[in-house]
Amino acid sequence: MDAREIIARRAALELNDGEFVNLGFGMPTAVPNYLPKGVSVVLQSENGCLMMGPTPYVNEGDPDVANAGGQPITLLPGGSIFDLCESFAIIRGGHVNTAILGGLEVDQEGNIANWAKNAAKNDFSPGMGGAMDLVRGAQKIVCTLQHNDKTGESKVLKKCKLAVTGRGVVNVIITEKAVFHVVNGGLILVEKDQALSVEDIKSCTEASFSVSPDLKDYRMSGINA
Amino acid sequence: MDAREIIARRAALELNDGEFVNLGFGMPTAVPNYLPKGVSVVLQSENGCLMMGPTPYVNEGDPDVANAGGQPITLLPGGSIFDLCESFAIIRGGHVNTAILGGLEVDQEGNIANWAKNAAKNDFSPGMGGAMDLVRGAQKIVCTLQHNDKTGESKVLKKCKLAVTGRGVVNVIITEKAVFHVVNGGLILVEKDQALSVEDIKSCTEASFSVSPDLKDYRMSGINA
Amino acid sequence: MSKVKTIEEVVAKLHDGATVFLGGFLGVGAPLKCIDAIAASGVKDLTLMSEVSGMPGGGFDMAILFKNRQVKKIITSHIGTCPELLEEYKNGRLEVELYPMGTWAEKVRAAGAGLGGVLTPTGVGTLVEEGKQKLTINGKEYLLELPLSAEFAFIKGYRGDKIGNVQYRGVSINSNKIVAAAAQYTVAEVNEITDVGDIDPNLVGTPGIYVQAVVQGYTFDEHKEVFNTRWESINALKKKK
Amino acid sequence: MSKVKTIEEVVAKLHDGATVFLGGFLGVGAPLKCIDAIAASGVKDLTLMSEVSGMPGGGFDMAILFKNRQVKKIITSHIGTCPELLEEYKNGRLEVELYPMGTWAEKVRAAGAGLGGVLTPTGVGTLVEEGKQKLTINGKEYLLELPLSAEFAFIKGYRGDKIGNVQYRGVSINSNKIVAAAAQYTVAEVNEITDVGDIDPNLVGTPGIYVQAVVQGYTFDEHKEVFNTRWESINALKKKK
Repeated sequence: MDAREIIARRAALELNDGEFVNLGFGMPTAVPNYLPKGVSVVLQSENGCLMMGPTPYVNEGDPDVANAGGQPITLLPGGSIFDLCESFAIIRGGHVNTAILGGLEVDQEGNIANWAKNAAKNDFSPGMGGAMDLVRGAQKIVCTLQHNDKTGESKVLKKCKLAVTGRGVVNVIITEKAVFHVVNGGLILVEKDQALSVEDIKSCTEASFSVSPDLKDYRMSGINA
Repeated sequence: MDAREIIARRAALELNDGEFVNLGFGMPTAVPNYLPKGVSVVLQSENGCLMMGPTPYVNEGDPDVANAGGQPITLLPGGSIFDLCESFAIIRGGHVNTAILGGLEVDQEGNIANWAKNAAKNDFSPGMGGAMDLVRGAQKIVCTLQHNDKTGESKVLKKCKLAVTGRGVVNVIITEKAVFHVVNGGLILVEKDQALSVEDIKSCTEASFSVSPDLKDYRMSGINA
Repeated sequence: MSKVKTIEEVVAKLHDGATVFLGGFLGVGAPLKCIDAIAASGVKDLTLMSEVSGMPGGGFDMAILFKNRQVKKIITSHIGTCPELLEEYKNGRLEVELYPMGTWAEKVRAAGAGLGGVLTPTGVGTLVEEGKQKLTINGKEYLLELPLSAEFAFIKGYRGDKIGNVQYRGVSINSNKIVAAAAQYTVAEVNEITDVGDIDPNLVGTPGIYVQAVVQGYTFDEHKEVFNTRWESINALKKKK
Repeated sequence: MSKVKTIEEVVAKLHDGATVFLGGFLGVGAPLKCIDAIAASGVKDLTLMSEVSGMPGGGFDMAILFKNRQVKKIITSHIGTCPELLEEYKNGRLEVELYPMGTWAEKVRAAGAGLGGVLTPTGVGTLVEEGKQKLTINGKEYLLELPLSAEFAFIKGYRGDKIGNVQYRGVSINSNKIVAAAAQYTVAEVNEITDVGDIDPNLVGTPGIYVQAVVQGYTFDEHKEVFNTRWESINALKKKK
């Protein structure tokens, strides 16, 4: 199983039945494929709807029903549509239960960086889109990212190097190796890959963290949870 | 013809064809009865609609169509409905062309008082309702009031004595005796009752005013205009 | 996980001293059955927040709550229409906090939308300024108005589904859509409870994300009769010739 | 006094250097015919204001305006989806001003609603803070964000009547409803122009008070075809088995 699937299966366990959920681009979009039995959630698309459904078939796209990527979607029964002010009122106002976002970096203070490749002005960043609103607004922020970059450097840092999306906003960090909770501005290791020791996690993680007295093996929806 | 009808007939001349108009309680509500031929305006009700029509008949009231006084109305073709945030966005945002309001007092600086019987704290004022938003928002504010109170005191003052609704907001003052424009914080007499001299107007008016070089006889829609 | 509840269940959640939004505008779009149940519950020392007060003439809408002396304070833009309220106020038993109508709406919207406040030109140079921070932006003065939220909101919709989506009808949308978003526990009283999927997504005025309970109010036929009877009783309808 | 005009008439009002809102979100709900006419007009040095930029893949929606080098500046939340825009940006010919998506929407709403600004927690502690006033309300920090308005807005509606009432359909309401209120001259491109009275007052998304011109866009059938063709070309639709 690749890292992306591992992470999506773990992230699915963060969702409770009936929750309103916003999923960022990339890895988080796979999460609904792995919802545990009995858990159904309502997906918000920040361009203006709740109750997003699957992609329509060729020639059956509705020209006025699309997701935040400009791609055609369907709406499930019980769906609702609203303008962008309302959509971000829902987000900023704390009405979304959980947002699962991809991170470029995350750090031990709960800062997340996921919009600019670096902090320099001539970086040609694509822009923050709705990410800054989401990290300030959703009740629970789950940051998903691979534990290390291609050169093996930790993406779970003492302090983000990239321009941050929000400070002290992350509640849960999920990598393919470990799960951390962010509590009072510090990390607690709550789950780890069964094949790795706490020392192994320490050696591939730049951030400091404490270890939960209740440390568990890494759980994955549909596999061992 | 009583003072109220005189004022309503004159106020009707302030409206241009196609304008969006908000009418305050009291005298202003009679203005639509006297619109000049060829002039049709769209009435806003600040509780949330445009294109207010006449009162429905007994048993024909729609329980969800009412005006800002809680009274049943109808909507004319082309009507629209919106919530109160939107209704006051329309008002505050400067989208209403003209508001015609009743005044308790008005003064030579364009201040208007029409919400509190006096400025004291224990006055049991009914509250300002939407009047403060209207006077700050509509493009043209027309203040209608009788020139003098029952004891003969001028209601067109040097300085309002009652708690004001807004400062420097009035553009046109219409009484049954005279019409003033407020320009650069001073009054200009532009029309007067034909039977009265400028001196007569001066003697019944506390406010200072200059006289327009183009001073006209008082005009009334359907009578002499 | 249906949000459909009985009016008794939701009113039982209230407590003495609770802060409560009431939707509607002078009775139009008011959650009439919930108001009656709040009156019957005897809960007291309420802080009511309502865009305006009761329908002119009294004896309707929120009037009963003042008559029963259940209200300690009202936060609104206008109190002149409800005789029962005025009676309480003049006897010194009711605290009144006033905001201009548009400001009231923006304060509530700000609370629901997670804003820290809005700058409005309304009220500059008036008594409304008192105690408020004033900011000058591009040479123009504005008042900083802060968010207004409550523990409970009782709103009135036309149709509501089991997951809390609410469709409004006519001007009854008034303050209902706004207050629905600004309370911790929002109760939608509706003329008709529908199955999920029965409301066109384009017609949802308040999405279920804002709503914790849906209760059956007057049916639409009863609703029409209640208002036509009321309006006839205060001579608000034209007589047929 | 019908507001129905030709696209040529309204586009002729633009001038070099104009500030222009474009409604829509990545092409969905975009005023496609007006955009093509703006491209054909050759007007230049435009400041575009759009919630996001063109539909991923390029060659659609606002992309042509960047390809033609008609845009001097864009004020938006995201530019990563439109290759023609990125080309201009990387070559130093385009100025980009970024705001978080929800902040962008609130700034435009504030302009339309006559507010002097709003306080938002979004962006606190980030690069977005730069140059902005920070206020602390009840111990929490907020950024003061100022109104954003333009001379022109081009929006896309489903139906529009002769006095400018606009009905939206689906998520195409997105930024259209917001920008419609914040421009001096708002043009509504619609699939169908109707007589006054044909749109149910409950379904009016943007009342005519905000709209100066109504123009005929693609018919609804054409509109469906344009999007299904586009989406098929970028493999965004599921293949039938």
